[in-house]
Amino acid sequence: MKEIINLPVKNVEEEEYHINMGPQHPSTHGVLRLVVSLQGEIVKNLKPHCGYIHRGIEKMCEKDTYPQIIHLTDRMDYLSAHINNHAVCLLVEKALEVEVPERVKYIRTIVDELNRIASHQLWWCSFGMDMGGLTCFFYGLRDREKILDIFEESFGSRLLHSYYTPGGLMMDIHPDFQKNVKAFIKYFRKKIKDYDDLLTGNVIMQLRTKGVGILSKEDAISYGVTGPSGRASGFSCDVRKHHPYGVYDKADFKEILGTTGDTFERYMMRMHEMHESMKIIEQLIDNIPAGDYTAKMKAVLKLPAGEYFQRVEAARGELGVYVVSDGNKSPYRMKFRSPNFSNLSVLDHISRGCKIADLVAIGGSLDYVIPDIDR
Amino acid sequence: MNFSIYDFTSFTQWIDKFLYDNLPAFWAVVVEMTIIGIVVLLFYALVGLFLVYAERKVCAFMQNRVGPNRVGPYGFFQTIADLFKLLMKELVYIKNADKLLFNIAPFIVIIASFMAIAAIPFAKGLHAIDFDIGILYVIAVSSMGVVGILLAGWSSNNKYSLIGAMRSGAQIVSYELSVGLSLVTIIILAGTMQFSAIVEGQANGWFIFKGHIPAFIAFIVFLIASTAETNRGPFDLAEAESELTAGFHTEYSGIKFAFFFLAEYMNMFIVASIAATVFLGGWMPFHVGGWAGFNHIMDFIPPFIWYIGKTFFVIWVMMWFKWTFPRLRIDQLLTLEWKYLLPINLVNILIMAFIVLMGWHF
Amino acid sequence: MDNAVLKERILGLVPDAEYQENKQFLTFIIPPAKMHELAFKLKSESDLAFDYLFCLTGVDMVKFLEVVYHLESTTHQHQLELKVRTDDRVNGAVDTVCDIWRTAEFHEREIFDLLGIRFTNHPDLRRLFLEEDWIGHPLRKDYVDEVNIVEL
Amino acid sequence: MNSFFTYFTDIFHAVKSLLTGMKVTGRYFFSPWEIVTQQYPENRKTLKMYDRFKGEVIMPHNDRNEHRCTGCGICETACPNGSIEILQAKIDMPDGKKKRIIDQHIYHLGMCTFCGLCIKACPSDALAWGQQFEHAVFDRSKLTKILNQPGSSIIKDIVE
Repeated sequence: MKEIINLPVKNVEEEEYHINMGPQHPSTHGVLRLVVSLQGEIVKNLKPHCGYIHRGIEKMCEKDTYPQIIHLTDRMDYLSAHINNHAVCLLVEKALEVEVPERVKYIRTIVDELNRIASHQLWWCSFGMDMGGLTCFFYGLRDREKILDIFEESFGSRLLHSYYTPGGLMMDIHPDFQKNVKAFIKYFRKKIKDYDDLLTGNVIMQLRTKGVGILSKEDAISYGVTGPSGRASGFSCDVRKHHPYGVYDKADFKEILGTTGDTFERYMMRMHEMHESMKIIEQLIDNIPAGDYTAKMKAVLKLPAGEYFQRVEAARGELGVYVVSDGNKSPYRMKFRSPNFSNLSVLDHISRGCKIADLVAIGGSLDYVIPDIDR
Repeated sequence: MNFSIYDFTSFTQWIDKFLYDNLPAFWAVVVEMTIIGIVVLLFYALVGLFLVYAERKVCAFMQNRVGPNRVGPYGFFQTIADLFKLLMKELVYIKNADKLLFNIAPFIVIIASFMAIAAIPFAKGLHAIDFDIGILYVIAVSSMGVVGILLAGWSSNNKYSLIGAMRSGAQIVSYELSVGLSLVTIIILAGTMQFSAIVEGQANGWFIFKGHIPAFIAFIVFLIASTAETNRGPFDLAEAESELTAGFHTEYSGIKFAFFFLAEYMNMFIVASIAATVFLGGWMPFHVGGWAGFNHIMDFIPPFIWYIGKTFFVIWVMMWFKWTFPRLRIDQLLTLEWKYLLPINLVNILIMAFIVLMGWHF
Repeated sequence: MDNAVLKERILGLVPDAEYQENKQFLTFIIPPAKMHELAFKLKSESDLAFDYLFCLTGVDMVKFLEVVYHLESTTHQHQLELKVRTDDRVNGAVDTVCDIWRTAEFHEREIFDLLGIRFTNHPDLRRLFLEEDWIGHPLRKDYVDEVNIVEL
Repeated sequence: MNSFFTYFTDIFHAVKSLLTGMKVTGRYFFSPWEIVTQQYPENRKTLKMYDRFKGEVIMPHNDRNEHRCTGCGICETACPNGSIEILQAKIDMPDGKKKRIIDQHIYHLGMCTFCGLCIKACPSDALAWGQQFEHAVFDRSKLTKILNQPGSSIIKDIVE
């Protein structure tokens, strides 16, 4: 009898078990593996395991010349390929002290914003799908297709463009570019109402996202969560405002800051940002000055020895490029401070104590792109 | 025999009489059951295949797509091709799974929906059994399916499956209440639980119109609750492909997966039939009081068409739900049932009882 | 706070910090032992308030390994670059700053993984991208891998 | 009492928001002319890619089977992935000198990232983008192409 009484009483309520979300899981948007400790449906903690798509881009850059690096940055955050390229181009231009023509600056800014809208559209698709509303996926892709068509007409490809080169652009924009962009803005202003009707206003979606995964402003800054996710917490981190590049200083747009920092706020930030991007494009599209599409560049680009840093606002947050040059035609060390990498690190912190369904919603609202995390 | 497409009673009675005249009683029953079995099986397979096709087409049109269009005209034979694919697929056996329960589970799910179909009247005189407690029987039998889902989730030895099965259990147990109570509202109005009598009671007007607002509320509640009971979106928490990959049927493959798949669509068909029978007048045509000519034209359409049309309308509404709404979370799902649907339902029954008591219904 | 004042302020905090000429940022090389203390002061003192670590990276300079911190203050909008160097290529270690800036946790794991710089007091110093049994640190200049690195 | 009313207003707003969503999908269900999908293999005949579409790298030849490639190898060095290999040959010129010309311009389509650096770098405009995009083959070796056609020669007016 004694032994039975002395048996340790195992509290079933407190028992934890682990599941592997990923590497092949529908809601991790790629090959990310999250080891989630669960108690029933409640997430106790999670550990991200990265590296399933690590290609060593930073190492590859050490062998490539600066124009060649462009095609690698395309493949980091493939949804905002232009913006990644912009960072490298700006860095090289800054190091070489090259002044690019105004036309190039205008085109780059417009294309960046188009790319941002396309990226947010895809985020909206996948967020809707994470929430279980599969129809969102098709509406978002339908409208993204219009942007990709514009891209294809001008740059020849739909996803990975390699359009910017250090010093300018690969080729001039297509003669129909301005007309098509204006047509797209008119079209998308109509269609974005569908987005609001279908998902934003939906009571199920609001119930599932409001008050879920709250990230305070202090934590957002400390974790380095930037982009729409950071701004939802009230962290003013828009590089376009604080360290303007391109012609963002000539455009009139608002940096919208959230207050609550929950999943719904992160959702709303991106919806607002699509409107702001359209505003920027509308202001610039008619004012593209005539001129050359590239500055005069040397055949072989050699950055003076030293170190350079360039920050741009990618669709998911702040992208930093850090280069240590030893005066050769390829960088000595190239580091990409990718927004998704920092945004992922906060996932464990904000998803503790929520349910599996919430974890999926939070992951969707942080909008991570795995190749950008792994690089 | 005078056979007509408006009344199958004489037809079924003729078969019955023919069998009993020519065979001993025992064999007559056996042959009769076999015929019914084969007919139900065929019907089941046809409706299942058609519903899969319909779902794919409906969701495609809602999503600005064309949907399946490769096999046959407008892709009509796509599901048949899929069926052959599923039949030929390897059945994967899971290590450390409870083999017996793992294999039984899909059958339990599919048998539950088979049994429910027996009591549903497709047209006048066209039903396998006409119980006097038909509604009770259908509710009882259709809720057996959850046992299969629970077993499937548990025996798969997969954590995703287990979470899915547990969610499904909690969900079906609670939504069963709302389904039952919303039907009780109509039972009060109809005064019977026999399907044929319920349909006959709607000869002079469907219950959804006869019962004023309470009947309409009961219809809405029934639609929501039955969508939840069939594990369909926005209540598809048991599968929840973005959270649990495929939920309780993660580990199933080939024809066993097809059983779950088919059962889901048949359950949808069954609840839609019940909704059509109880609320929308079953095989009764649509009549407007005073419009004799219009009513005559409506009478001309065979009852079977009326029944199928109404059922498919309800199914279409359920598909519309699925392809519009995001998924609920498990706690919100239970909140919806216990804090909204159940109290509304109870008040609704009281009002309905009061209306019937005072004789205010049509 | 402009760079000249900031320079005096940093030198006041760490007198043996070495100022380095840099066009873009105010740059200091900090002795490894003083880094954590300085980091804590940079974050907590209200006139500095460097609360945002926007980049943390490691560089293999062959002679030494270097950890580079890029800091920004979200209140005062001033920026700072700090460098910490270690000569030891095998056991070179730097104090972690992930208790001060949480984002450093992942970045330090990445640096440990790819450059092999250890961070003392780090809560979870494991390889981040590569497998646990990977030999070597790929971003080092002396890393050789004849299988995976294709020379063109 | 207040919470009693919010209970009902909540239900009202919830139902309203759900109906707004259903209106969107319902509208698209009944407007099949808004379908956006392309019927790909069927529309092959009418499918026209944009002029600048980057399908593959080609070397345009004129009708006398002449191309503009001098075999200088700049594209080979410009390519970040090593997807271009130039094999040179030496021929004897009439004046007794030896001249390097292109023997084979090998293009590994499977390694190409379509960055366009080779086309940009080419000093004699010998390379261009092709419109072909159906690259699927059963054997990887078929993706290695020789861009200069057999028996082709360089256009006379190109000077190195």
